[in-house]
Amino acid sequence: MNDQPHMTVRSYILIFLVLLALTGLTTGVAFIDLGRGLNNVAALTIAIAKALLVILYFMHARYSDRFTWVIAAAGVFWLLILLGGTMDDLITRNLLPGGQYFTP
Amino acid sequence: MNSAAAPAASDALAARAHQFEDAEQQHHASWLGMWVFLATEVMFFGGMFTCYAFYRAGYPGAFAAASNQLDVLLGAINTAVLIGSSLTMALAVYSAETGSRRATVNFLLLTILLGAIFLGIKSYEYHEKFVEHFVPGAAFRFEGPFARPAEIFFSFYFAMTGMHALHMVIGIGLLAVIAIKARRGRFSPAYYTPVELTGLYWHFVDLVWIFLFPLLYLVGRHL
Amino acid sequence: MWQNLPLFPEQASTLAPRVDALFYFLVAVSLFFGLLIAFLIVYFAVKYRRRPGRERAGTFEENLPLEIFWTAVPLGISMVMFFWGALVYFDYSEPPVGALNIALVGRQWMWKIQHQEGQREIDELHVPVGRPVKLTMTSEDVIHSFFIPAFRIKMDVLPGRYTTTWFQATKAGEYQLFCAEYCGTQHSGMLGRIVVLEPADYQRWLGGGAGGLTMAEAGQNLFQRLGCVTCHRADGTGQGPSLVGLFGRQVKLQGGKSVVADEGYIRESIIDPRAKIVAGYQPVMPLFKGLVSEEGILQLIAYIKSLGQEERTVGK
Amino acid sequence: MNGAPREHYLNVDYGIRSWLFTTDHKRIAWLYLLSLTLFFFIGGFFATLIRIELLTPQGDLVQSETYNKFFTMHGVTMIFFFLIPSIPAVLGNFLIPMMIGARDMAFPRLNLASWYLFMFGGIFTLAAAAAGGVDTGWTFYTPYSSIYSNTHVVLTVVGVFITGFSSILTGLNFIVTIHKMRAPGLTWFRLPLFVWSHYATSIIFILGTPVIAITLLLVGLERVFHLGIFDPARGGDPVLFQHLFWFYSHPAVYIMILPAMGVVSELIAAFSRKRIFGYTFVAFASLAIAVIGFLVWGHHMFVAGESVHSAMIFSFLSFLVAIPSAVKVFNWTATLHKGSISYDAPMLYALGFIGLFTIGGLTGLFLATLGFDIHVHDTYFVVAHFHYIMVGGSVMAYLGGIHFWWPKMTGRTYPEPVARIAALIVFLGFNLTFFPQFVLGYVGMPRRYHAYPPEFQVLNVFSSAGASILAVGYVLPLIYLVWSLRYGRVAGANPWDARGLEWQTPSPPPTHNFDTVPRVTEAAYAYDKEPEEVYEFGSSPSRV
Repeated sequence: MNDQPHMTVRSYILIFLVLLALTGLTTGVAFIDLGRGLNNVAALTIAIAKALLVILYFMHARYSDRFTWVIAAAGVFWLLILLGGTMDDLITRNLLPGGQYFTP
Repeated sequence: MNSAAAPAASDALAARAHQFEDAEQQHHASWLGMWVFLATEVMFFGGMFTCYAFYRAGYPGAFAAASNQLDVLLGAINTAVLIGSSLTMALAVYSAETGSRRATVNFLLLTILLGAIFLGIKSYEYHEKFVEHFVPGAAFRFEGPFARPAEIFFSFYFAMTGMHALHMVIGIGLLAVIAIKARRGRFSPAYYTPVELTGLYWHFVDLVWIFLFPLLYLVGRHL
Repeated sequence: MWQNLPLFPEQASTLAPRVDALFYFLVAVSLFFGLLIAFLIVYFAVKYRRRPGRERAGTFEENLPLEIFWTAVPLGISMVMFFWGALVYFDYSEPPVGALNIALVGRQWMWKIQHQEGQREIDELHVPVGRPVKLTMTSEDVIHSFFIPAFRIKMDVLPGRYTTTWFQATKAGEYQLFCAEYCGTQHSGMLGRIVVLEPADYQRWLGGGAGGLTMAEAGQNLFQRLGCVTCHRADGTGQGPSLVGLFGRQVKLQGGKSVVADEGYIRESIIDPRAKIVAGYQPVMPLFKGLVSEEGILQLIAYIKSLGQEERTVGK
Repeated sequence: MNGAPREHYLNVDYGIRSWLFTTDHKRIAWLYLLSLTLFFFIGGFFATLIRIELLTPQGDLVQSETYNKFFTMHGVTMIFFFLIPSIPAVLGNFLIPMMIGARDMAFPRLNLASWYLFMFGGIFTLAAAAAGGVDTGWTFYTPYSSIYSNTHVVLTVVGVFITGFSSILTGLNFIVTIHKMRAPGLTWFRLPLFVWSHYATSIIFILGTPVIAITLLLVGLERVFHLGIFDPARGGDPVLFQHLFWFYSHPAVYIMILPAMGVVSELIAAFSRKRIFGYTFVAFASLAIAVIGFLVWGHHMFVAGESVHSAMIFSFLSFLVAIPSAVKVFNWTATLHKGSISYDAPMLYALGFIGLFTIGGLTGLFLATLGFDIHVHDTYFVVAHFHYIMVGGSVMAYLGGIHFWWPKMTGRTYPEPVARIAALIVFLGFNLTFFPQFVLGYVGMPRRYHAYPPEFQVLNVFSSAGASILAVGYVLPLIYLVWSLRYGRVAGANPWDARGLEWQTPSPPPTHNFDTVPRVTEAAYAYDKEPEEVYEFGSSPSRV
């Protein structure tokens, strides 16, 4: 697939530095109160950004065929199915069909 | 499909399995096989991440209190070490791709070293938890209001980082085997699939840690 | 011969006829499609059997309208099934307000039942006919499941949590109670009897009880004995919040969230008080896990309910 | 053929080493066939004990502890050690490379490793059974399995954990093989439906199995290290375990049925001598079942304390997953129209499959209906439903497939008359065993009961009577198939004159399957053409 290397040493090191910066960022941001739940969102977004960098550039997904993307996406999507179904049950645990909470 | 010359050259080098038409097909098959395997690993760790998310939503206060007991600095350093090992791994694959044998071996050894450092820091953290009675089970002590849910946090802390560390140990074993083979010149620009697949595996283990670090260490630090 | 070959369970609750109607509809649809497929297979198998002059098959390979037809029709029918099933499920899952509230504790291989008036029963439940009965259930060990075939109701009894189910008996008599979730060695021995009495007989049965304390009174004694009264003073001057009118009210917690004070909240606050701390109070309440039994907690809840329950209509 | 017997994959090498260290997908299929048959009869043995126990209301055969171990071992052995690997590991392994014109699987050594993992897990589970058994039910519900049961839960859980990886490796092998190693000209829509259904099954192998691996591992850890992950007394939630367990275990029932559907598609086409009606719809129905199958697990927990909101969502999605199965049944039936049908034993199994699978599928709709599931959840109605799918569906198709491809695997034909009788016995015995259980369930007999109220006895006696007929029906094939190995008529390359690529090479096939690389020019099931028009065996010899 990748007949001649797409990535040069320089670009690897660049990605490495960006990843380090993002690690520092996520650690720093964690100590600042961003209000209602935004901390979790920030931590997750940065983690996803780092993950994408590693997948695309270090794992050469960017230069491989579409079916590799399908496999990677399937793994993530199925995890979301598991997460979604389980958390949906937890969140709506004492919700009546009409949307009010159980009160006997 | 690359030129006809390449497969002939690689035929000689690679122990091309008889069931494949040519080396290109075998390489791509191994590449797909590895990615499918990594999808199973995503679901394997995914089970634990689901449990973690479930209990964190159930006990937000307890998970924040328990997470604050972890040492963020060590966590951050470990993340940096692991990202560094990802870099050296990628450079190892790059050197194998460009045919510089010595660079491949050196980067592989560097990756093993960084992995070992990570495990060293991790075992020091585990020792710390042992000393502070945070190991779940009979000896678990946790002052403050959240003793019960905190034990669940630490159960998953050990389960997830333990499983991750186990995958690191397997990774280091793989790297050692590949490094020996590389030193014996078994790889060439036309056939370096084992190095590439080990790289994929190693980057996946780094990926898991990229999510573990914020989920375990950075919970409720801002409170 | 036929009296011990039951083909239909007894209909003894308001839910039973509705579930049976749904069942007959499902059976009718299944019979139709099952027989259709069986008939077609046999018919084609005979008509197109391989015989001299029919060694080769004709062509019949593709027909988009037919495919769409037999995707849409099953989809339509299953949506009817889903919708009808959901309607029955809504009534099953929402106990009517003002139902007779009975506390049930399941433990490995017996059912312990407490009536509000104080009667306690093991593996038996006396209820009046014609009145809705709500069961608040929990387990002391593993998961059990409260199943009365004649009433068509079943609900798992989970440890560490309350689950509720309800029924309204329509026929006096005795009905079998099963445990339907595998719970160990004597799972098949964890049986019980539901005795449905005419209202007059029920009152006589209630009166005939040992004249013990009602659950609320028993709860009050526990409230004193465990020392709750020292902190939870009625006028709110104690270290703990006043519990008057607590039941069913929104409670603001530390950290801004607010929760409805239902039975589950009160049980959790007794077992592990620091899990949810009311805003403006210190987490000083000791853990009562292990100090008070499941029945005791249900009695405390009955007592707290009796402390002037704000009338909360359930959004009807 | 000069005097020396033609060399093929069975006589190319002899001795235990040639079997235990083979990487030939056909020999690995045989290894699986023998071990699966062993596990099938172990599971069947426990089933017989259960049926004998239930003859009397008070259960006179054994104590309740022993009965609980019987149904647990019946469940664990049959599901994890027979049904899940049955068709993929035996027929899939043997046929998929041949059907797509390849010499072997993409990763032959992984294929052998898959069998070793399967046996290694099996040894653990049999050791647990020998040491005293496990009594948690095949579902291992916590907190009973993690705290209250004092039987060999950890040993069994480790066994199932290890065998899970055998499924993962098989799935991985299938996906890569089907993608990368199809013969020239064999596009996706020319593939036999057998390959499509195994591709869909592999998606479930890959994305479902790891979740049960981690779940059972957590239960094992909780038991060994006394953690409180699923223990409500220490903050855990048993319903979370059920979510994780059923996330795999519902798609697992599609792992059991999809390969069976693939086999039936092949049998219906072969014995009607006609293309499957609506080929693309049947192919995509397999994929739809595999994908939507992952969204419906909550219908196992309608009364388990699941929220009303998610119960409704799972009920709705459960009806959607039933549609592709219905489409398949309609398409099979339509295939018979204008066919040229013969009633050989495999066809009897296939037609039996369609009938019984239809009943199984329709009763699945009963259980997906919220209002009715409350009444029949955890009763014998559920037992009857899943036996109609697993035994009426998957085992019937497995037997049909074994009979259909037996000549290709062994070079011998089985005795047709006794095979047809055996198929009828299986069909009759099966219905007598499990149809009464629908009534038992509706009348309210709960599952996993060692003793039951006397009014249920008559139906249970019918069921036990049926079970004995079914047992006879299953023993017969074992006898005459083994008999046919030595005395069966020698089968040519294509005894059924079928159009599958696997029939265009001698039987038993040579180790490398095809002497020259085949080129495919027609879609599957081209019964209106001669094999020569469909497959061109080119000049370039397939490299050995």
